[in-house]
Amino acid sequence: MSNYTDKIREISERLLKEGRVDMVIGFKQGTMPMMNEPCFVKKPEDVSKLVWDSHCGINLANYLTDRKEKIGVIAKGCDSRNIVTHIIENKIKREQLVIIGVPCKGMIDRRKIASMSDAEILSVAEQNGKVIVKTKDAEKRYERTDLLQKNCALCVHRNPVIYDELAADLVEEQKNVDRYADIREIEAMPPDEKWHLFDDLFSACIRCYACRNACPLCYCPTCFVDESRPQWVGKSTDPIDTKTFHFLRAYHCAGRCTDCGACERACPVGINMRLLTRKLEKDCFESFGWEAGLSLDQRPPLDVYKTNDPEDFIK
Amino acid sequence: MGIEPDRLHFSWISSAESTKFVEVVTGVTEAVRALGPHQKFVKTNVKVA
Amino acid sequence: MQNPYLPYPVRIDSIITETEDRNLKTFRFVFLNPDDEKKFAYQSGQFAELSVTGKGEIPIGIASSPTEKGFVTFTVNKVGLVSSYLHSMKVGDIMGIRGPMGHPYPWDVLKGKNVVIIGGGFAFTTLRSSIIYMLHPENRSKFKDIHVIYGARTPGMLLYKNELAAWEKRDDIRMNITVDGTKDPDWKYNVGFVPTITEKKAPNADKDTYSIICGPPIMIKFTQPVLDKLGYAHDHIIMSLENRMKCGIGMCGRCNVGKDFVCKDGPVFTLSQLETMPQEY
Amino acid sequence: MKVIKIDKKDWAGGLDKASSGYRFFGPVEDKECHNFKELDKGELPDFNFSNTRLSAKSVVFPQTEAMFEYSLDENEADHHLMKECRKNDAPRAVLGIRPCDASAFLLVKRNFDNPEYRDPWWVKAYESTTFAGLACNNPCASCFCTSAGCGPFDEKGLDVLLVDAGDHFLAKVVTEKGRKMLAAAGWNAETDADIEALKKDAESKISSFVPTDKLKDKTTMELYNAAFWEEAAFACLNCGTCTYSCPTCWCFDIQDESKGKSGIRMRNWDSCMYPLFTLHGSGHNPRGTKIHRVRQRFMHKLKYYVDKYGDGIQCVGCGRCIRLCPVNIDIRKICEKMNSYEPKAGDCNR
Repeated sequence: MSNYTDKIREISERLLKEGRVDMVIGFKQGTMPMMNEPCFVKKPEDVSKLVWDSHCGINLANYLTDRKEKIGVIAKGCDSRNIVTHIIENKIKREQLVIIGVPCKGMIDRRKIASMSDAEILSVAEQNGKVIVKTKDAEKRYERTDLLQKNCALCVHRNPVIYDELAADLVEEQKNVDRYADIREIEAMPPDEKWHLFDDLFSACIRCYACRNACPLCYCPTCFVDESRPQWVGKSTDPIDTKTFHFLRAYHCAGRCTDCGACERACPVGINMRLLTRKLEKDCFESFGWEAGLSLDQRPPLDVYKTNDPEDFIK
Repeated sequence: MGIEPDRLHFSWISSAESTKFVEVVTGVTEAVRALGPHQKFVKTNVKVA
Repeated sequence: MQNPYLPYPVRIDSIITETEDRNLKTFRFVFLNPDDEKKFAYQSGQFAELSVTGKGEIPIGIASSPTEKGFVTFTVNKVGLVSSYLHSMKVGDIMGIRGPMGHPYPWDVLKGKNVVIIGGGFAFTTLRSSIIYMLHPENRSKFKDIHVIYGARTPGMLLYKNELAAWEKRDDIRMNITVDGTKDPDWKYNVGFVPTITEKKAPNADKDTYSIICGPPIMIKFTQPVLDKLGYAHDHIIMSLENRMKCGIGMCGRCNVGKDFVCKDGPVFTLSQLETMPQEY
Repeated sequence: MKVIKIDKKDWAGGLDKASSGYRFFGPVEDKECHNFKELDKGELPDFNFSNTRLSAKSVVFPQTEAMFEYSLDENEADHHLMKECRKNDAPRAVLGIRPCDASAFLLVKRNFDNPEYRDPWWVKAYESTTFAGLACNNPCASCFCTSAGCGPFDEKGLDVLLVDAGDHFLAKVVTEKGRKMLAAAGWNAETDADIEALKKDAESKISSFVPTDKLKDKTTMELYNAAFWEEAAFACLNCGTCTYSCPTCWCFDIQDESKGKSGIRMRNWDSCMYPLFTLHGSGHNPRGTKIHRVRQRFMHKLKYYVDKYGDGIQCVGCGRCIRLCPVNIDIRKICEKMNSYEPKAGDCNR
């Protein structure tokens, strides 16, 4: 991974020196194991701040919304797809961006590592496909492929779909991934069982909105949960309001979600809200053959009407 | 979402299709009545401390 | 323990539509329990939370004066959920008021001084309260000259028109009413923005002259240099801030400007105080 | 102060005995983390945790709390009048609260219980609660309690300090309230066991130190105008995780919610991270940008509170905001920046 970092710094320095961008948005080393902090670099001499490793799971498209500068942005496969969506939705202009593509082998699931250890994790490092996890009294090694974030394990677009520079050679895409096994199980449940599943799924939610705010799609100036005239959703921790928030948010992302996993990664209480977003992703794929953010030339399916749109639900 | 399939109906009815309209409305009413009152997205009163 | 969140029940006693755009109404409330009126002892410059059951609360400056007994009045601009609903309510309806809250204008300091009141638009409410208070026969002798500069966009947007006319006729208060512009050929007062009229009509500063200024941010922004030009010291310029509020008693945490809460430590601040605080209002 | 030895085999029995006089709250594991909840009869708190995911503040200050109830039905005599909701003020005890979380209540108390106003719900809940804290034998790497006027064995927010000593607890009686609870449980075996050594050992394990000594020397405007805020705020998502997980954050919102002809006025936690928090009806927002909001949070905790009460920062060093922040904004780093800040000519004004 250190060669990724070197290359990113080299490209960023060049872009800043040549004045092609006003700032580069990337990651800097975090203060906690498995955490990096999104940051900007405006001066060529500061590019040494930038790092790249398996803990860059936050979606940087989130930091582009409505910005006016010329920006160099570091983009994994999912980030690049959200950048495409941002461009289509007029949240940033293609001309403003120099996209530094990072072919990605998946991010590491910090929750999974934390849950495997009773003791506090003090550091996590990588060596030849192995992840070395250190606690106060022990050091354990794991296969990197066993520790991927759930969305990364299912990812079929690891390479950036749009880029101006590349920080490494393209990687091989994962083949024969069954993205929706768990969704099919839920689809098969009777209504009551589904309802109980969602009750349980969202019971820990504290309505902090980290999922919404980490999501590059959630840029509405006033979110529906904040509307007061009329008020759509109650503000309390009532489970109905909580579920309404999650369901509606998922619907707002239908046909736009790239399954970047930022929502789940950001959640302080570990809610698997991707169960909702992936169901809609699956529907969009099955009904319209659509995957979000692959091309600048196509409008998202819920944005267009076609005579062959499926309508078997209409009686 | 846990909502019974029969509780939600979609239909195209032209303003000229009065018979179809009656059929659909009757059908929807019967289907929903058969399911009984909806319990799931109903907020009774806020459960609070 | 007195519950500071519990509103006193009141009945709407009268409603007056003040302005031609019908967005400002003055509500007069009578306390359902006469004892509550005593508990609601206030001074000019304070505000209260108007509580509309089922909708919520809004902080509004008290427009009546402590010298007026038997009722309290508030002039409310229709902007949000609660104020819009309030505008649809009728005489006789029951609601609540909670307060009084915040600090009044510094009446101890103002005693024996010239007072220059500068107001714009619908921010004239607590200034109206102050004028009524100072003009009360028991109080008038406590103050020296009273100047008022009050402006609105048009004659129809002025608040308290009858009272303005009555004050114009008195010789113990110098009124300078102005409008930004008017097509009314009979308009007999000033035309011009508040800062311009202030420059022409406000008295020069001295250590015994204080100004109280309330109005939209743009008016304050342009009036301040005028007062500087006239030589007003910044601790002689008194302002009243507004911020979003919920509790009104310094607990809910949103209305702070620096370490001070607008609700509990304000809303009245001098300009010299404000200069040491972040401009988060 | 007395120290009582509680054999762990007497633990469940004692709690059962005391449960007639107390509602117990304690840490319980749910899904991937521990959190405080009211314990069912016979349910034991689970002390196999470093700290709970969320703080214990909700025991006294629930995320959603009913304040008043009302009727909109004009046929009823008291229609449109607010009536205080009845609350259960029976004595309660929080078991296993960490010293940091307990001392947080003392910081919050200054807000809810002051010479001018007393918040009835917070004050009653607080006063009816006995805090039986559990000393931290193994603090986390992200804990910096000793820098925040607290510590792994800190007693000041507690009525009883429990120390896990293997097959038994050592219970140090801190207040009369604490003594009563121990007595109610029938634990009375006094011991002269020394907990000082354990305390020193735990304190020596704290590896994070954050200087706060110079915060009070700077003016509000110097820090407010400091150049580092843009960079510090960049990554922030403006979610409320830091504030909701924080034991010392108390901001709330008040809302009416009606169903048919009746309803309640309630309060819910709110957060300075949200734009709506300060939005005026006119559309103007005094803290309209992310930089404003991030700065507000840190200035409140590390400057405004320091100046207002003159007794340290509004933080107990529990480290939750650091561990839970999705983008790794670290209060320790910001505090260092503020503490060491020297104003420079050319910093932006306001």
